[in-house]
Amino acid sequence: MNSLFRLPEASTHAVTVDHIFYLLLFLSGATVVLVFGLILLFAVRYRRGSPAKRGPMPEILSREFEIGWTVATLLTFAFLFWWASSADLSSLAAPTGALEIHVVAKQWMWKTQHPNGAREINALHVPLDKPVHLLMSSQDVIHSFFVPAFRVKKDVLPGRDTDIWFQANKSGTFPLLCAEYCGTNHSMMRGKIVVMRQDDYAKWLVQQPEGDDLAHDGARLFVSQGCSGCHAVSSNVHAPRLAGLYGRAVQLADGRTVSADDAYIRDSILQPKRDVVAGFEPIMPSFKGLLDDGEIQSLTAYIRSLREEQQND
Amino acid sequence: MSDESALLREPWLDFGRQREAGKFGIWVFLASETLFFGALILTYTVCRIEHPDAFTAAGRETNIWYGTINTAVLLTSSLTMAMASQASEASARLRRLVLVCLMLTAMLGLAFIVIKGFEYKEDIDKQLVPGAGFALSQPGAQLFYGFYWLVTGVHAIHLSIGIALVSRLFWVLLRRQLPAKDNPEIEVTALYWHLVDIVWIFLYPLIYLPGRAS
Amino acid sequence: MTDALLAGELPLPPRPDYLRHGATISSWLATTDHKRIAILYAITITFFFFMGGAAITAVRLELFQPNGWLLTSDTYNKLFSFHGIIMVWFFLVPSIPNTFGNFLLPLMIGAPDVAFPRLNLFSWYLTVAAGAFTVYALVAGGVDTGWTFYTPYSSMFSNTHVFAAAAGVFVVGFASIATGVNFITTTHMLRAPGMTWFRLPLFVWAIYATSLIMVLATPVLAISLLLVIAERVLGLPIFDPARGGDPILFQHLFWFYSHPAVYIMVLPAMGVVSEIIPCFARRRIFGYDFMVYAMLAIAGVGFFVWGHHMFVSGQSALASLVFSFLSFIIAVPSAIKVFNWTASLYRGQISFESPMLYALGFVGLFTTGGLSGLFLASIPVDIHVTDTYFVVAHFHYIMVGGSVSAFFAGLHFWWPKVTGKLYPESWAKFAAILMYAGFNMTFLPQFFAGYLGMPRRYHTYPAEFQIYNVMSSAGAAVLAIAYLLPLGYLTWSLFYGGKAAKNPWGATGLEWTTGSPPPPKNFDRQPRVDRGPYAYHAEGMSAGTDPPEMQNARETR
Amino acid sequence: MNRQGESGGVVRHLWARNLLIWAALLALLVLSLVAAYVPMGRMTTASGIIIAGVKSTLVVLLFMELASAKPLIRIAAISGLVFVIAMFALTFADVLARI
Repeated sequence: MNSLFRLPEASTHAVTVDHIFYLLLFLSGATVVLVFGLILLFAVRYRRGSPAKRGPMPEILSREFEIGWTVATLLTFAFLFWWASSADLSSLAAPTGALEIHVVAKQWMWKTQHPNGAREINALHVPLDKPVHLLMSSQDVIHSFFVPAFRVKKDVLPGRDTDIWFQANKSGTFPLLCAEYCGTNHSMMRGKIVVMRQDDYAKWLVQQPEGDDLAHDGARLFVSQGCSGCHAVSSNVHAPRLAGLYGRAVQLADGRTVSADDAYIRDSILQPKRDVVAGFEPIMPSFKGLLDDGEIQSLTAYIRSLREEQQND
Repeated sequence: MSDESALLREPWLDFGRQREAGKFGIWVFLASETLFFGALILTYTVCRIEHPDAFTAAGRETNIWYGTINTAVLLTSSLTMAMASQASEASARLRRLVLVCLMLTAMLGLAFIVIKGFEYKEDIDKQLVPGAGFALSQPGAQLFYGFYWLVTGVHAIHLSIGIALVSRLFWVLLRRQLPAKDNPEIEVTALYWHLVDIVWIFLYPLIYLPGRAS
Repeated sequence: MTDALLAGELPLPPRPDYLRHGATISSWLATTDHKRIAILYAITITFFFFMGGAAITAVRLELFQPNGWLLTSDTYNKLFSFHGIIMVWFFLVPSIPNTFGNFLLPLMIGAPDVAFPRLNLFSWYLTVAAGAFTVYALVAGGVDTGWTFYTPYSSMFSNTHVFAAAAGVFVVGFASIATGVNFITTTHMLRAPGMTWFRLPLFVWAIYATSLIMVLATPVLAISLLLVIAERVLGLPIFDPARGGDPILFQHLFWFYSHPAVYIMVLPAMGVVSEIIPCFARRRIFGYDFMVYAMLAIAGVGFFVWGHHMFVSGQSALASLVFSFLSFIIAVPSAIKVFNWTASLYRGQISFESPMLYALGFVGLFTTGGLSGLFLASIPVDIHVTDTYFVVAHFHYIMVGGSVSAFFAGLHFWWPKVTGKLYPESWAKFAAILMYAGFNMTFLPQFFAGYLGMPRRYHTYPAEFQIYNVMSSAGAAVLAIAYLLPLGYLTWSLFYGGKAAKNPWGATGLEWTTGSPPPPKNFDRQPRVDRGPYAYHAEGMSAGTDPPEMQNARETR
Repeated sequence: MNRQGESGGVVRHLWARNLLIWAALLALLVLSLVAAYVPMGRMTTASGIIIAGVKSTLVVLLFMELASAKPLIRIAAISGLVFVIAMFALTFADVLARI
């Protein structure tokens, strides 16, 4: 499916990366030609006993010459750094309104879950021309989510969330690979990304068996794990309310302000004493060891859904 | 001159040069040790940044008296070690002082290890060994004790090497196999000893002082 | 020491050279002569080189087919891990510093030995003991973490012999530190009268810069492995995510050593090449002082670029930017060196003996490898190609194309000095050309496979990459022959080779002023130095045409 | 030359100098112990580290005689510190900026 020398550019990001790649390729090629050419030229012209002129060295080959090529390489590299880094920075944050999909990696499979709860294993269907934001965590060792056709890759860590986003611009099926060595069947930890037209994706999504909606899962956990005992509106315990929390800036007791994103919610569940909200006592127990990564994702999704209810009110 | 020729080693022609090289060599090695313990302390620092509360709570569980007394013991051993080194440089007539100071240094080092042993015993009784049945519940507290056992263990190994070096030196000098005056081994051993002391000086506030003020 | 004292003043009657000065086993195993220790190292690393080579031969055979026709996944994983661990710590790191460095450093600065001869021997014993640990790990069933020992896989999940392998690497680290301390002190304290810092041959500078890295980076490797061992064996939590640990921290510690370690491997290679090119071009090295500053810059800045191994690891965007910038910066001194070697050929009297062929091969492969490094320094491109065969190709160009080529260059250049024997030159030329060709056949296809998305450490792989793997494996067969050839003809030369003169290449440098092989204390008289290195011709002139004896005017007085 | 008296003077001088340093070290130890019990927020932690820095500076300069050592030795001693600082700084560029 790949041609021998070209990899499909199937995302908006891939186009940017390839531009930098080709410029680097051109510069490297030119340098190779220059260096190898000079070596060959000198090797032939100044071979031992050749009649080429020797004598005193020309004035130009002096310290200025050396400083000259030092500065030239430095400037070239500074330019390359600037270009590559600005491309990196501009694609750092996922655009708002991106489709959020959860990815859980474990030895040796990929589990993905769509916002409506549809689950897939070693596969991911995504709509064309729509940004997709992946929230990823691992249940065991470090894995790496790698889609060559999109030029994206990110390690998937245990105990911490990482994320990437992409916007596919070609429909088709592309390989998904694990790029961080993760044990025996590392090379079998492969899957496919299927890019579909947006209406096809919508159709595909409703055809999926009714998966548990993440947020509904989370709502159940919210009660069964006892979160609601303190955080529910009706509770008597003095605990922060969670409706409308997601995405807001939160004032903390020590004066800092943080944004209530996925990482913050995760931390607050696992290490509640770390970021105490201003005006509250640090009384919440840690849920470390009581909740696995999937459950934390469900709870996070539930808390996120409370934001939407708030907006509807 | 006879002292110097007894101390001269291959490939040196000049004793002063040899001594300088020994001193320079051990300082280069100490720079290496700085990175060794620096990396350990970096590990501690990163974990503490990620779990500040767990670390203060865990630090409170250490026995500050053992820690403080041991710090004083090591500081005193540095005094006797420095005395031995400086006396060997000062005069050939101070051989006896050198010997006494070396012996005191080794004994203070041993005292440190013994006190540390009592402390370990207490820590085990208080279930401060990471793993099942660990005494503290905060996530991250186990990291503190993971670091605690590792770094005090590594330090104790360094100190034991120091004690062995000092004892050997004491024995060699006592039996007059080598002269004490200007003996480069004394200087080199002393520099190593002081480094082990400095490592402990930094470990003291990291291990024993967190969480006392609340 | 009375010998040494006398040697400064009186001419001594001819004595046996260092190889014939004592023939018992203990005269070798208890020797403190840096030249004999160099030979001990040479034998040790040759053993490890072919051991690591055997492991990768099986891997390359396996990769002929995409579906795992020969080995199980576990065996495959253990073989590439073993290859990496052995080649990095038991071949590449000690290769040039501990053999040529040991042999030549005292000779080049006009000293009778290194500063701490017994420490030098101790360091060899540590290397052997460490090698025994690591080989035990293989014999007992292998280790499958890769040479990088990433947590939490290595500390909690792998059920192979991680402890033995990590302990081996831990111990060899101390050998490295001991060697580094020794070389630094030697360079500072034992230079012959008149041998000022800017009269040092570039090889000495390279070994000095390498030693700085060994001393300052290796302890951090020791700590990172100690932490893995503590977590794995003692159950002390450090990186365990379930107990709040941070697996990324391991990567910071590991790469704080392992990136500078790349320069431990390549700086000595640069030193070797900087000796050989002037000799066969009959030219002073172009821009000597820039070469020195470039090496020191590489050694220093090399400590600050480790995070470019971690662009996809989840480290902060700020850290990635800083590390990317510094990685571009460190490419500058490397580029300067390539330009200077090239310029050193200008107006030379170039002859193409086998050491020169290897050295020119080094320049070509190092240039290619270095340029591919630019791709890895720019974040968006690195994100795509990291952990793929592109990276595999890149670091093999630097380490195998660079360091191993230079190792062979040095081996052929100093072989007459070390053994006193001449090897068959036409075989050597053939091997040099074969090695260059075989190397490119093996690793050039891997750039393509990597860019197209073939991840490294894959036992089975998507079928579309097969063509590249077949090309690569075929090249590896050529490369294997090219590595075995010198083993054959160099061994042959030990028994049947002609006797080498003091200075067969007409090279400058103090090592060529003493016998081949040198006497036990290196010089019969204390050398005195009155000029800079590479005086193949007068200052400001181009290539000398004098016969070698005239050019090598740095005779001992 | 009055050897007995001279060496006695030397000994007295050595003890006086080193006991003074030792006393300062112990005083600093007590100070850091006391400071640890005073609630000053982040300054409490900082005080412990700063006092440890002062103590080790005393040991390095006076017990290890770096104050009177040759420049080469001083460079060797400082080089370790420089690279430790670099290691901390660049790791913090990740850890502190991650959140």
